[in-house]
Amino acid sequence: MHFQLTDDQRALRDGTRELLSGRFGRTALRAAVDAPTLDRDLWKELGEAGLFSLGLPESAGGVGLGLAEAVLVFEECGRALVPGPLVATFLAAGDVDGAASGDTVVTEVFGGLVPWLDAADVVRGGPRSTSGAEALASVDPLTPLHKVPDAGPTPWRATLLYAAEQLGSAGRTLDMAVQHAREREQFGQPVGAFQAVKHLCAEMLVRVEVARAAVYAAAVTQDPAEVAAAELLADEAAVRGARDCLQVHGGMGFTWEADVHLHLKRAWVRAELGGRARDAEEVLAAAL
Amino acid sequence: MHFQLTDDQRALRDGTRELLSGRFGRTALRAAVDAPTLDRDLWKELGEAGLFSLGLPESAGGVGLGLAEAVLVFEECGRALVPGPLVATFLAAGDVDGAASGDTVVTEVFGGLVPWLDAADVVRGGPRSTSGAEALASVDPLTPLHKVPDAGPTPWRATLLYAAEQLGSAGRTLDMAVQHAREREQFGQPVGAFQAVKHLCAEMLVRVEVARAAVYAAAVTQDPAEVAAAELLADEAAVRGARDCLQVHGGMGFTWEADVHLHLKRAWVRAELGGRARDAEEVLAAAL
Amino acid sequence: MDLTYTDEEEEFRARLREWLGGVLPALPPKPSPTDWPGRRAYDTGWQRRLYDAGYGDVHWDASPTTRLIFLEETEEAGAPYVGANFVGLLHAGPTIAAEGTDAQRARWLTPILRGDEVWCQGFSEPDAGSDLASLRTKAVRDGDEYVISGSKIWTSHAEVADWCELLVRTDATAAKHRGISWLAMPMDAPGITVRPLRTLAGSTEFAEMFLDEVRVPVGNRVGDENDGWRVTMVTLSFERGTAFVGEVVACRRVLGELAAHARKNGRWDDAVLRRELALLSAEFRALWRLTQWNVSEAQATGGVPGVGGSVFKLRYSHARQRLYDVAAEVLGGAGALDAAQDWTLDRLSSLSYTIAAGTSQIQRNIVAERILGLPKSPKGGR
Amino acid sequence: MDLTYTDEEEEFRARLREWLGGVLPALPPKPSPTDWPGRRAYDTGWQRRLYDAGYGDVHWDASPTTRLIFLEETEEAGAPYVGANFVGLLHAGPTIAAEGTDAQRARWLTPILRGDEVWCQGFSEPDAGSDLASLRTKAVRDGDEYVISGSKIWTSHAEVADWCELLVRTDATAAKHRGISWLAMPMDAPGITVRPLRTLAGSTEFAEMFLDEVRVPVGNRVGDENDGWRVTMVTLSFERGTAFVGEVVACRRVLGELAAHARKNGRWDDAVLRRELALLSAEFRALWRLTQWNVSEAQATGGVPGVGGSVFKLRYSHARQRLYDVAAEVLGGAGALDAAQDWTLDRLSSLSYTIAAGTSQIQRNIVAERILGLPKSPKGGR
Repeated sequence: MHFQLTDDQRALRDGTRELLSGRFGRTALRAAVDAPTLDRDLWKELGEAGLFSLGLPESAGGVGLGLAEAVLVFEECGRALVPGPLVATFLAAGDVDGAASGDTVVTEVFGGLVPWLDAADVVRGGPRSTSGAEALASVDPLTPLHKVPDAGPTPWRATLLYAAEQLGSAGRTLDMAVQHAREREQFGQPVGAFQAVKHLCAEMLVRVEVARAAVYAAAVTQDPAEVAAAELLADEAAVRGARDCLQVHGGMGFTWEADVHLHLKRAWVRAELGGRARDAEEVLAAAL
Repeated sequence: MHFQLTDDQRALRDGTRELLSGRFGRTALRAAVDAPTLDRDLWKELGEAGLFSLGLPESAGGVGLGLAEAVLVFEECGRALVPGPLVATFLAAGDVDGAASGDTVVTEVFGGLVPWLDAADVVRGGPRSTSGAEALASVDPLTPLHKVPDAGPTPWRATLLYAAEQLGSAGRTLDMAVQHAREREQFGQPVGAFQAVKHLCAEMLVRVEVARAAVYAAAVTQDPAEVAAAELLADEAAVRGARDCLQVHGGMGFTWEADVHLHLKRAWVRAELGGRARDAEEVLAAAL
Repeated sequence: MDLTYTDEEEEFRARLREWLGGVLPALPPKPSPTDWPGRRAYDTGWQRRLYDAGYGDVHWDASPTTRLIFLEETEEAGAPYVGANFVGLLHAGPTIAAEGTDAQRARWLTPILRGDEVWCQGFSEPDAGSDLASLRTKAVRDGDEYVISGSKIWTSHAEVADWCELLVRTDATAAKHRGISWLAMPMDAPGITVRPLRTLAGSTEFAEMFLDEVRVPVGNRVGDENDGWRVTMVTLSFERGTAFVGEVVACRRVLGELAAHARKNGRWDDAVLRRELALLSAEFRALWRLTQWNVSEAQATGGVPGVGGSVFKLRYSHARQRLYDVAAEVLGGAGALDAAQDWTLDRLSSLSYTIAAGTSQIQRNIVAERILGLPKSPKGGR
Repeated sequence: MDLTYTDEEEEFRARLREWLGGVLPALPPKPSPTDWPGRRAYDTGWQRRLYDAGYGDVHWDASPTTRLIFLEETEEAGAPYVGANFVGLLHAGPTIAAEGTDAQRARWLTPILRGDEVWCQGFSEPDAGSDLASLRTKAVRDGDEYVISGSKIWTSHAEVADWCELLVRTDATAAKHRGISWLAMPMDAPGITVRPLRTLAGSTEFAEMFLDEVRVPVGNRVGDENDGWRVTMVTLSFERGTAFVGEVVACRRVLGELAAHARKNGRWDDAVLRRELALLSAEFRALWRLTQWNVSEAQATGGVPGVGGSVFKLRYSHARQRLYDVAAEVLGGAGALDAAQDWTLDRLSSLSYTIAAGTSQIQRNIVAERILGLPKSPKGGR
């Protein structure tokens, strides 16, 4: 047993983070918010970097990595709030031409919702035709949504990858909260010196670390109950993390300019796309 | 509308508190813990003070007061942790000879449980005979319990009076926590100067005040949904109040010598006797 | 403990209800949220109607119970909110009434009550945050004028206000609470720039305000120079007693709507969700009773509310957030993510409740120190 | 990220499991909780069996993963707990091993591993509480002895211990962390009075210890004079990595029993309760994985655990309390109030988890300051 990242995994995570911070840093993120169309150049670059193909065997142009590696990469995408139907395209790699390379944008129906329908080349899952899909005024400025009547359960691999994104987002809002708490002064000292703020941040970290153990373990074991646990804990870490981050930021956290709302809204979206909480709870209950 | 205590109500509350602190102060409480038998002298004195009869018309030897006054008196009993089947005896006054005066000790079956069965002269509610009642190793040293198979719902007046006791207990554990926080020094200052302790105490107060509004209003309106709300909020205030009080006390709160566990255990007992939380929730849901 | 209303109060309620029944259907349509002149006209028009019908001063002169009834009835009838009149009616007006000179009262009060003039609030500053008293907007005396420079934030209705109640630092050397003054600043004075501030809900009901050597007559100062903090605190606490009456009534209505919606879409059968709704029902029932308790107390003590407002705000702000989280569960799936749903926007705006007007952390300090008498932390322990 | 065990580890597990299967049925019956000599004999007898079978030093010499397997298997097999050997095996022993002289190691270590000598811990004091370093038990040098007076609290097994690892103040003038020394005190020294301390669960597994001019040879000091705080901290953090392995395994077993019980008594049909059980299942699954994560990290860094122990303890102590609250719900009514139920006693004892060995408040400070690097509060802000 060695339940730690290998050197290769560490390098993959660091490389992904570096790629994304260069290619989709804060300026790009805010530009995407102002003009929320799918950036196909970025998509192609992600494909070239192997983001969609990493699970494919080398014979199919991939690198033959497993779900554990996918989870690390999706965690980074969650941190960076990369927009687009990443999960669906990843899952389509190998099945849909061009998905692995980033040439084809694939979306999928998850829980009666279709993210990025208009931008996608291929739609999978759900009803045969999405011609009756109804556009939603999506709460998340970075995720256009349509709804379709048919709402099958989300496939477990998608659940796991969304959980990985939630984990990344939770880690990022923790970092944002801590940075703000170190820098912002009130009553003559950094707000992070106040025990109330300190303890909010400490509980955020605890939620992140617990969710991390659950998500990584689910990727390794691929056990349905472990996936369900990962989903619930990662959703909680992301949603409550964003809210606590907002609270630590005070009034500034309530502005459109602060990034924290982007994390919260996306966390809400992922929580729906990743599968219903009640279903995950019943999976866990049944396994008891 | 004047949703405040009248002068008479204030006098009743203060008088009851004075009576109980004289007659059942800390020394008497700890003596009762060491020898948990029902003190019939105390019972008689409570009867003489009008505790059981206050709701009866003057023609029946009472003072013709209402449930609002009863709630104030039971709140004080909860503060002082007065042992014995107070609720059952109060509800029996007028129906059972000697209950009003404190000469007869009456208990009642609530939720399949009978408090103080061996000490009682009369048992009401539940199955015809309590000969099959099974003694329980009661978690509360001040409430002997038997269980009987038949578990009808607790009558709403009993629910309300137990909620009033819970409210009193919550108020008392708040006072205990605040006193400890003012006096106990750690790291060179009173622990109450630490924000974490301060905020625990503040939330305790908030729960007490919210429960108080609910309990008093339920006594005035006698509306089933308001009684259900009072039950839930008072149970929460008492149980969480005792636990937070324990936390504020640190290790000393974990000892038998500290009174805090007596409040917690009694709060657990009252929560069961006062009616099932799930039933109260369904009453509230149905009223929506 | 009496929850029935007096005959007089019931008559007031009946009269008001009847009047509302007559006047509301005749109101013009609600303007769009981004139409600031339209919103001003709508809100001040409503205030003028209230004034003409004798309800204009209900926030000032009526007893707390009467005010409670007024707020309960107008909310239940779906009457317009106080809107653009908020600062004038509930902050600046009461401050001027309590602390102003006769001339100041004569100049400013009636226009507020008649809906002729709109006020905005210039208290918060970007660098001050929760530590309001550390504000830095500077006012330098020049003859019989103050010359003011600095910036303010979270100013509602700044675009259409006639006046701004402004807190400025008139003595930079004094302790932070001691060098502040309260001024009435005309919003057409040169040097004022207003820039809308977008919230996370996408709305722009707040603004930033930049002041560049704005000149305000010394005669516009209410209260003594450097006494502005006390002047302000009187008003802020004055407003607490009944501040949330309408909102609690509204939350109870929303809760009923949620239950109806859940019964229709089948989520009602989910016992976990039903439980959440039940607990919220207990919560808002109790908060309504707590409101009546606080109002009765204010009535008994002559209108001076205690720190009970902090207790209420602490619990209410979290309950409101839970309410709209549960709303998202009731809507479920697509509905929970649909920004076209009112409940989604309310969910977003509820996020400010644990921050605005004193964060929950600050409220807990207040409750612990002022009600429970726990020791003030030394510098660093707040 | 590898959750499979090496062949070597699997062999260790299989061998251990087989040995446990043989030895456990032959154990004497468990003594009553109040029979202290009986408990000592039972616990040390078990340690002697472990020692003879080659498992005596698993807490010291084995790799973190081997220790994890040992704790997992013994818990699952229902083997005795470390019990009276706790302080010797997990606190005093490792301290002496790391900081003692050759002579000290020779004198004290083997008797611990063989179950010949029992140690207790004299760290906590009534007036110190969370601020352990403010301890006041005084040791005055008199020739080659220390003369010790003061009182200790929360001392387990004091009634039957041979030795006490004692923290004393040897320099009253130094800063509080700088004047402390670590001593091995023989429990038969004159001047020691042990008084059982009753917990809220009614049990007496802890004691108070009063020291009245107890004389201890200077040669019993481990580490330098006044360096006892550092000596102690090394051991305390050493123990954190795998401290809760057995408990997490036990909690998962209890959770399964709760589900089985709920299925039998019908409460399983209550969706709200089923949800609570499901969330606890997610919780303890994750805590088990977090344990494996921490153990793997300790293995990689040579056995030095980080502050990750605080993260684990924070979450685990609250999860354990929730577990037994839910147990009360599963039992329901009379069952929830029945002190004859193991789950009721476990519920009571779980209340100490957020307090003992550093309150949750202290743990949050540690996490915030040492992991997140948030500023240390000035005096008053802790």
